[in-house]
Amino acid sequence: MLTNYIFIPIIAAFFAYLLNKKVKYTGGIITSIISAYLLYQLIGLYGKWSLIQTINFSLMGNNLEFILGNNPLSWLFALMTASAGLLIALFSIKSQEKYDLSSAFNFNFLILIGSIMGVVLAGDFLTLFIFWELMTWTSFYIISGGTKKMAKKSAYRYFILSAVGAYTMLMAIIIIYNQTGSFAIGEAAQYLINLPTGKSLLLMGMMSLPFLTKAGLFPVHIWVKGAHGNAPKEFSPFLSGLMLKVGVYGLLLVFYLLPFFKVMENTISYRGLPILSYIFALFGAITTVTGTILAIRQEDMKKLIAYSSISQMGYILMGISLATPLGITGGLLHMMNHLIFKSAIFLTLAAVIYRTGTTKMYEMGGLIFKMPVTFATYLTAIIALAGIPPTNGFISKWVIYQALIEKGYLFLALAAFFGSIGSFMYVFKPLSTVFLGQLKPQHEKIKEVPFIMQLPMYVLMGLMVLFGVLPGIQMNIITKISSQLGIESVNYSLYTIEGAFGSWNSMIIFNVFTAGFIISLIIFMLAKKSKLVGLLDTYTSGEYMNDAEAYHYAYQYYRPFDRLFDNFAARSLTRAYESLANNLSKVGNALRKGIITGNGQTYAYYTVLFFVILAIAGWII
Amino acid sequence: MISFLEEWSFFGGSILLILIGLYGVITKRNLIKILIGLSLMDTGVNVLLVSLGYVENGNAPILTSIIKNNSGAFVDPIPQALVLTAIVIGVAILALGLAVTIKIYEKYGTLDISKIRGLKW
Amino acid sequence: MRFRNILALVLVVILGFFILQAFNISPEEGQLVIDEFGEAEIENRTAKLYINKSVNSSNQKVVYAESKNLESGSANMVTSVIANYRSLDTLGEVTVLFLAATGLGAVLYSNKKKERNFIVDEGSLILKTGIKILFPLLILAGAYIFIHGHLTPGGGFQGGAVIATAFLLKFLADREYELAEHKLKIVEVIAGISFVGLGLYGLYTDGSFLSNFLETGTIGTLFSAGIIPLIYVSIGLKVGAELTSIISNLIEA
Amino acid sequence: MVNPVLIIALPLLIAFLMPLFNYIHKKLPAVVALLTAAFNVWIITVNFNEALFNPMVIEIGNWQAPFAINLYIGPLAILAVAVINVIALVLAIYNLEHDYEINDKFYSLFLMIIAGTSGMVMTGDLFNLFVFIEISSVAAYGLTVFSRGDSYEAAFKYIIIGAIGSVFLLMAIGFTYASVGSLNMAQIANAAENLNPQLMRIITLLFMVGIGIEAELFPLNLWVPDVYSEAPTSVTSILSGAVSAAGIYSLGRIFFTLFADPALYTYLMVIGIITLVIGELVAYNQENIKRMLAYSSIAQMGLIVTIISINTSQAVSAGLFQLVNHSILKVLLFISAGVLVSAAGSKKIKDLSGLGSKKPIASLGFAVGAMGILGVPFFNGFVSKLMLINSSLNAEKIIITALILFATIVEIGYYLKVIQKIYFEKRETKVFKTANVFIPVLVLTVFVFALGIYPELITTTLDKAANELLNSTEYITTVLGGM
Repeated sequence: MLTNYIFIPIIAAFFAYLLNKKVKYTGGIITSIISAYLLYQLIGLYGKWSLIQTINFSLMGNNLEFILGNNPLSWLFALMTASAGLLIALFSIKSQEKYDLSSAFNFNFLILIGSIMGVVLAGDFLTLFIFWELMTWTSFYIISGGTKKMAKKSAYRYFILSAVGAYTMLMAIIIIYNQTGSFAIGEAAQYLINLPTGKSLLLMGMMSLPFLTKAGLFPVHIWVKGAHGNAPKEFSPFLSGLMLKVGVYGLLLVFYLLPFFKVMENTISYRGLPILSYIFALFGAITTVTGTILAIRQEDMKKLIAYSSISQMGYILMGISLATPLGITGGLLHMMNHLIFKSAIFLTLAAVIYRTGTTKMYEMGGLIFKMPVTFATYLTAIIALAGIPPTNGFISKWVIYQALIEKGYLFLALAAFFGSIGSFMYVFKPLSTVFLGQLKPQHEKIKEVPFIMQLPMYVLMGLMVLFGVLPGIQMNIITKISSQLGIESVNYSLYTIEGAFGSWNSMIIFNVFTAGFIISLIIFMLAKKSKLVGLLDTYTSGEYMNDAEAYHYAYQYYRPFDRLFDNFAARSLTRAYESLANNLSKVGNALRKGIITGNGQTYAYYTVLFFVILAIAGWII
Repeated sequence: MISFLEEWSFFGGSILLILIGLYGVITKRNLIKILIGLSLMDTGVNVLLVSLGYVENGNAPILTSIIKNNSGAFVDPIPQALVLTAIVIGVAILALGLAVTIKIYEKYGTLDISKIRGLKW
Repeated sequence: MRFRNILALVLVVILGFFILQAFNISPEEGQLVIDEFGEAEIENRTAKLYINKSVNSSNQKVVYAESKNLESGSANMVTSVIANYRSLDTLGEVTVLFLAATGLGAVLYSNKKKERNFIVDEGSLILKTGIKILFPLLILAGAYIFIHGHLTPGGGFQGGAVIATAFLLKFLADREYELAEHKLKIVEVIAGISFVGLGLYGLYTDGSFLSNFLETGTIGTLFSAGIIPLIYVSIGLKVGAELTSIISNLIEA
Repeated sequence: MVNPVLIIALPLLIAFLMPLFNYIHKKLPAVVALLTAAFNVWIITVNFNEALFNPMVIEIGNWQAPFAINLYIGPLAILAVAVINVIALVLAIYNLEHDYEINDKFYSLFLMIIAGTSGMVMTGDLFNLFVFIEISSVAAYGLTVFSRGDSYEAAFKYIIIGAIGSVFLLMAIGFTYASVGSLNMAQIANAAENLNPQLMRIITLLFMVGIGIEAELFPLNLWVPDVYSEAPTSVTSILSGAVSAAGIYSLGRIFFTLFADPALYTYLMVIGIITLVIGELVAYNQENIKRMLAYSSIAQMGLIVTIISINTSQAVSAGLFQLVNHSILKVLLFISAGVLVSAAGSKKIKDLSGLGSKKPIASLGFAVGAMGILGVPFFNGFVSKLMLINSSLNAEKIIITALILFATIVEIGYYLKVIQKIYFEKRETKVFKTANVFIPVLVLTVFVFALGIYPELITTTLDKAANELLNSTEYITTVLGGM
């Protein structure tokens, strides 16, 4: 029963809420149990690709059906959801002990899990839309619950953008429904392929808007920073690791299952690919560059990683919009890997916040010895993020480069390289400022987080290395997906992937790196230890210093680099969107003050005016 | 000219009465004058209704010892009944309006409607 | 503000011009328009049935003091429309009046008893003396008007208004005059429920709300027309009481 | 079968008796009002199926149908009257917790407004419609002032506009009677095609002013924010839930059944769109929560009028569904907002911060209402929104679809601000004691989810009602019988 995957969490949500109100920790425990159960069930579902469940209902005078279906793509996303949910639920049991909205968090989180299941298992657009909305709402509530001041505003922005996208999609869905009498994805694809190219592209463009928004892609990426940075610390990993990927799911749906690429084949081509495909890839590249530049500027570690998410999503979009075997493989691989390492990064940050209570990097330092597990996880994760072997991040990036170069998109490849180099810079910043350097006096008494919070980190660390060495595990499901999407698959074995210009053997690399690691460890052990100096012991020539933090080396870490892009950053898209909203509000105010004067007589005047205008209109018409 | 007056003094006159009332309502500042305007409009519409049911040389629709049976011409009794209802409703609204005016005067100390704008926007 | 007034004038004139068009239409064949003044075609209106008292029967002729057991036995046709054919309207109308009185009470309600704050100008001697004689006569006249509502011009509303006038004069003559509020209430309640009660009794006996469940008798006699006089009595009392309470409330405000 | 005329007669009887009940015990009027409303709901449930499949013509005073006053209770009327009375019942429960100083007067007016609105939707006679409109608006004038303060001003504005409207209405009725010779709606509908088009235009415009005031069309609706923000909560709720619904009903009756002139629908559509846009934009900037809800009501009315004026059966049933939902949700919103306002001691949105944990039921009620209006899946607003979009797209009115969605986004804008304020901010100032609203909120929430999860509950009724509006033939033959 596929409905179970949706409704068990949703029903459990109510119990979690009520129980958590009475007994501490129970909400998190229930969430963990439910996610574990879902995970267990999903593993059993592997291979049952023809499973379909329908629910009949009648609406608007038609007999319709809700369709839920299991296919490799859906299964992968469902699995990712359940596992991410499990890890975060485990983490949140303890980390939320002082959070006063924890009941609401668990309530919303369970519904969110259920609704994502609904989105990915949906076989028709109505089901998809229903759960899409539910997903947006619950995540909105969770983000609003962030403890930071800007949390509400960010959530608000997130929701408005999502809603614009969702309603555009709804309009397209219903236009199709009006013609076909069905919401089913298959029938929609049938219908769209027979439409004139322009119309069908317009419809599909409308459909892809919410997915672009959710995936945080340029030019609708502006919600990402705020939402990720201000969401409750436990939720940021999920938001970045998983929710962005739901957007990717939708894009895959539009690109491959709806005949977006098939329709595009008839349009102008550029370098052997349809121009639209190139444009999407270009959007991906722009997203990557933008995200990278903005990430480097950030002083807040969560916002920094949020921008990093944007830039990584750019990679994924570049991959999947190429529609080549390598491209799709790279995109999907990177997507899975991004889930792993980005969740890991956010979890470690959450652990740091849990202990220190701040997200500003210049207020921290030297936590390496206080929180070693956290540090290790963070280190592995940023290695993966920067795409250094032998972690999983390298492989997926490698495949994407291969795909780009294979097609000869040098500009895009350049953007990808820029993103990669940039990511070295920005991930190093939290590393050096939070974990390295010297301990702040106020953090002397900090301890490592409790074991239940370490557990997810261990798991993620393990996965990063595992998939870095044995990408074949991931390739199993990816080949199934690409055949489902109608794309040829790449040759692979357990630890090799065949690229366009030769193959990748991770086993050799892993051995080399392990050897190198051991050697450098020995050198490090033997070398002389450095001497520690007080961090805020800055020479001020007798001047009184009222902002010691500004002299911390973490403050404006990459200032010279930032200066290059100052103009770029100032011309922010956020401001453009906000001025739109402000103008709307101004019109409203003008109407309010101009028409609704508060004078009862004026209202009587309007009554006469109303009649006269109608009468004159009647004469004219 | 006379026939014109005869024909139009009721329809035209009643509409004119309504218009005068309406003009008063939308231009006079004083709450009481506005209510007077409303009452003029009511009167106008009542006259209009009655004149819509008028039959030339018709009798009042009452059988008496003089007009013994119903075969003669009567004016239409329905508009008259409607007008009776309308009058009472007009009175009711007027009374309520006056009562509210008293309270508004207590609160604002003025009857100028353009100054009574505690609620706006 | 002058511009505003001129604009108002223009608007009102356009409005009037537009409405007056309604009387000035030259219709095509078979189209319905408003009858010209003084030529209302009663034959084509529902009113014809009311005049002939032939809604339920095929009655054609009604003769004063002769016709018996008509469907609506009121000699005053307007009364038969008000209190019989369209009695639901009338119930509604009484309700509106009741609402106005209640609403007025609510508007002017205040916890503390207020001093009468206008300068008391005592009524003149003529008024004071006159009202002593006139008051019972006015009450009597009012009662006469509503009791004979089905025979002569007038009826419950008019009678009620006359009664209220009597009280108004009383108020004018004697500024200290106060009504026994609860007595007024009792009259109000009894009159109100008797109207609805008559209707409900009709529903109970004939299966139709406000149905005329009494014999209608000979047209033109006092005891005729079934429940019409009863309804008119209750309306008369109700209207009298409501208007009086409105007056008293407004005076006390 | 219980005669549905009792729905009108009984509240009137009880209303007349209120002084007596108040004399017996101070709390008795509230209880009696509750019982009356419950009795009305019972009558409706008994008659529901009958009215749905065999429209009833109730003759008043035993007079043969088309010639005197009759009530017509078909699918549309029973739907509207059910909505009105269920809301009245919920509000009667809500009122149990409240003391209005002069209880007998309050409950008299309250019952009268029920009777008036029920009468508006049931009557089959044009002048009778006018009388019932006046009953409900005069009762509303009176009820508005129960919260004192600024409410007198609001009431005065309402009275001016309402009185002008009633004059226009009377003129229209007079012209109709003078040309058709009857006040019976079926006869008028029957004769409408013979009516001179120019005269019909004048009559319909006069009606549009008269009815537009009840149906909250722009610019006849500017009394709405004042009255809604100043009147006591239960009054505001009944105004927005029942009176405006009855207004839309009468609008439909007059412009669809009686004078079905296609040119009118363009007018209505334009007016509806203007109402919608202005309502939403002005609501977006409100600082006063009750005014915000009032403007939102206006916008919803505009939306409903726009959709209905598309004039296809899908669109009309979507519009009616939206109307039902709006009634339920706005009552829920106003009740909850009322509690929040009295808990915060201020109507300003910014003073409501952090009430989510202090007043959980009211806050939940507000959130449910807002999410319903915004059309979250599994809430009733979702289904109606889907139907609205579907019907407007089906009629190839893509601009309307775009407007609906734009309006929803603006709505999201202002409702979310309040939800965030309530739930995600800390409260530093005092919380006042408030009444318990558990049962009303529970009942309305059940309705919200019942209609959202299982819309089949109401779709047959809606389709039949839409059919009744669009096909006046059935209405005419039912009333006129074999004539």
